[in-house]
Amino acid sequence: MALTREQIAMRVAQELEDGFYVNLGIGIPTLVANYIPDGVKVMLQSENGLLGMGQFPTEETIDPDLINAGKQTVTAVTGAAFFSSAESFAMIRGGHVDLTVLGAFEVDQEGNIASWMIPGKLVKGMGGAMDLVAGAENIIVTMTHANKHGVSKILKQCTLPLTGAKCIKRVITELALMEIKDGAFHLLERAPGVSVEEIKEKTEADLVIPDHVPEMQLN
Amino acid sequence: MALTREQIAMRVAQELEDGFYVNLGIGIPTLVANYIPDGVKVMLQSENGLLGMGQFPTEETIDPDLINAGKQTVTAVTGAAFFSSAESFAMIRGGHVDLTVLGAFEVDQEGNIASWMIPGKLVKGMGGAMDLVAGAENIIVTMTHANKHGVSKILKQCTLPLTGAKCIKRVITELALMEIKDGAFHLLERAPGVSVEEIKEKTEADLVIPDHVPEMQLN
Amino acid sequence: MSGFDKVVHSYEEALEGFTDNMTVMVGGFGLCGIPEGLIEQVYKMGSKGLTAISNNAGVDGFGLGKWLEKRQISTMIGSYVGENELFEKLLLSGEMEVILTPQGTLAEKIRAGGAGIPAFFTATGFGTQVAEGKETRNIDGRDYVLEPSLTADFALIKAWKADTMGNLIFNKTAMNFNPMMATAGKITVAEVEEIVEPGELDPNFIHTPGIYVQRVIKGENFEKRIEQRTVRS
Amino acid sequence: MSGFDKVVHSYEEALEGFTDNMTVMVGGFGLCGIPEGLIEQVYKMGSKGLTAISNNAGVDGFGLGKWLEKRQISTMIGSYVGENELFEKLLLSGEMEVILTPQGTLAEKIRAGGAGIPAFFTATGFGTQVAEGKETRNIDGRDYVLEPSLTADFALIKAWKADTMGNLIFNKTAMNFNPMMATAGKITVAEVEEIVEPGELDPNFIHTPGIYVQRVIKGENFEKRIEQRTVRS
Repeated sequence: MALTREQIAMRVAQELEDGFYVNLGIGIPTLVANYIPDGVKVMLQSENGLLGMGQFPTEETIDPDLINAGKQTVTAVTGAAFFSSAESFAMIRGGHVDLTVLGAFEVDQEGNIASWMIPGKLVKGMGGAMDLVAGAENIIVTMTHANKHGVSKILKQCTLPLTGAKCIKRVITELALMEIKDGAFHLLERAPGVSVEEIKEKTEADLVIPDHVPEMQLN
Repeated sequence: MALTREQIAMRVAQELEDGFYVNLGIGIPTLVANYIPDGVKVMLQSENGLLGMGQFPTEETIDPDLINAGKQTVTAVTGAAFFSSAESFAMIRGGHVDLTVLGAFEVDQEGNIASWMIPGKLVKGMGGAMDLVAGAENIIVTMTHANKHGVSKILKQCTLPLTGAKCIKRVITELALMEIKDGAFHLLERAPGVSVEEIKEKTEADLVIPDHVPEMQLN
Repeated sequence: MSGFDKVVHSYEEALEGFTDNMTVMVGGFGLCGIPEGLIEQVYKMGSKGLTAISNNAGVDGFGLGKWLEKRQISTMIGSYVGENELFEKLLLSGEMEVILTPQGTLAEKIRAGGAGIPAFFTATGFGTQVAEGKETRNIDGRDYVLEPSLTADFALIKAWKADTMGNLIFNKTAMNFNPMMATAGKITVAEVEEIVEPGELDPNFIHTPGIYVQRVIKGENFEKRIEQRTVRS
Repeated sequence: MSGFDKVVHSYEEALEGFTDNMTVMVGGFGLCGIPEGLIEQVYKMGSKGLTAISNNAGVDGFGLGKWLEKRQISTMIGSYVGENELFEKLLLSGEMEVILTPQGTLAEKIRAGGAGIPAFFTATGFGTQVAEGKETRNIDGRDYVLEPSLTADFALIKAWKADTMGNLIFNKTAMNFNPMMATAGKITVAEVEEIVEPGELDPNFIHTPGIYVQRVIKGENFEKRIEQRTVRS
């Protein structure tokens, strides 16, 4: 069975380590905050200028001056700090954020990522995504393996304008967890009940498949 | 009569305008603060991280955490702000300080200034001086016209390592107020009772002398 | 302190000298921390041919979205179009020039402009459209793009509190681009929620020292519209 | 918050992993805002071959002056020698390599190091010894020098208060180089006067967010020596 959005987030959350400063992008990455393992504490960075993002506010505590990078009203946890966008991206660009999780339209086996525009159709702007992929040592991309027509988004070479070049090492889709190295995707885990064959079929990129591909453990 | 240090400071103080943010270097420039004209308010910037430097403290209010760029204990005026050295030099380099007053060993008719080392003899380090001369639009150099042997320090070309190139426009010595333009010093004012001849004699640089050179008004 | 009293009492006075074809920075991230009254005043004035530097261009009908309506902006420098349909339309049609700039690079270009740094290298955008036509360089094994700084004729910013000397503090994430823009405007105008006397703001915790601020105006009616009202379930 | 408790309880622990030949930044301007206990500990350890980055090198017998005494520094990067006789002697004799760097350039190089900017242009030092051997460039009619950034294996800084998560605030001009150095050390150790619980420092007025700080130690005895005791007459 392909993973749900929540299950993708659950799998990503297993990558969190106690004491990590983490930036979660919009969409599935945001859901990761709901599945932080017991005993693990992380501080969430929001690139508009907040370290220590908390949960959504109540109707009573909503504050228009306190939003996240997705422009959602949020709260700040105990020990949080507010700062300017320049300071925020100094943190990101300077490699101080331990882990970044973000979505993508396409990734390829060179580690390139495309996530910010579809020429002639959609221009969202890159926002902070280019800075995040350039600044983080440790990036996880969450995305769907193929589009609704079954066309793979795990590619030999990205077709859309890039967000970053040679920066992605780890991708989690509804079907698989893959690592990019030496110019190929390496299949590390498959979604429970999903066959290696299906993953292979939906992957346009070169895919290195070890003898044994364990199923993800989602607890 | 050649000006005293205090009189040089008095003359410099006449250049202050209401609302100016001013950086005063160590030595004679520091004395300028004592002669700010009536009706003129200025805010003094100290490059270690203070905007709004006040007078020296009393024995009771002395605070080791509150010093100026000369490492002297000072106070802060109402409306002051403290900040980091990076922010302080962002102000300076970014041209936000209206006037800088600093000392020098030598200046020359190209607007070069030497103030931070005498090879083989004296190395004080440049501290913030190179930033100040590069950042300010408006710089006044206060210095003695010649050394104790009568050797001019107002030169065709500086002999000592430079602090800044082509950045000085105005020099006030114990003898004269001069402007540097078009590759020469222009004599604008002379100290009361000092002859144009004496200034000429003690100036190695090309000196443009107008028909009438007024005496400084020190009130 | 006469020379340091930066307070103006009308939006007209706040924007004196603001003309067509100027470059203007506008603080805010989305609709959070935007100088609402100053934006409205420029809208009223109908200034044209503006180069606007702002992370976003508001939403349809609010914030810089209003300048878009009147086609006041000829060049927009920002990082995010998002769900602003008119912005996207003007961009795709080419009616407005748009220079999309990564958010962190935008913030740093503005800081650099205010700090007298004319250009700096950054890894952000290397290998992407953003680097096209720009100098690149490999430094210690990594590839970087050279980015020039940004300054503006006017910076229109929003702060929480000001003293009359222009010292500013911001509130929470309404800070965003405002402090850097304050440093990069030839004339910086701060629209604030409250003006206090000098000395009331702790000098140890000033976000923007008054040296960067030329005019301060107390905002009349901050709407503080929320883009994504999200509450706990 | 286990993973975010940065407090260490001895200077040994604060400097764990500090070895000979490392690059170390030390906060402070003159003797104001220096991490006295951390400096003393490195002195006790006798580490050699250090590259020290600090605006000054203390005074004879105090602050970094003590490292000079033991010849612990092989390369000193700073802006000011001043009245430190031993510093001047080691410089003139060539016994210690000294890279004199303008104060603002030094501050910016450190900030850049922490912010992932590998190099930037500045007008400071153009046409002087400081620019020798460096790339220069005319941009829009002005001449600039390209300056590479600085980072360090350890940054030893002094703050006023920390919470246990490493959020820091500084006091008055004891801030100086400390915030930038906090960002530029692989391991940043903050020696502070007081440690408080998370939440006690106002999140709106944190000078250095905890993400930059790996270890926090409460200083035992700050001497806070004054270099130029000046009082009103």
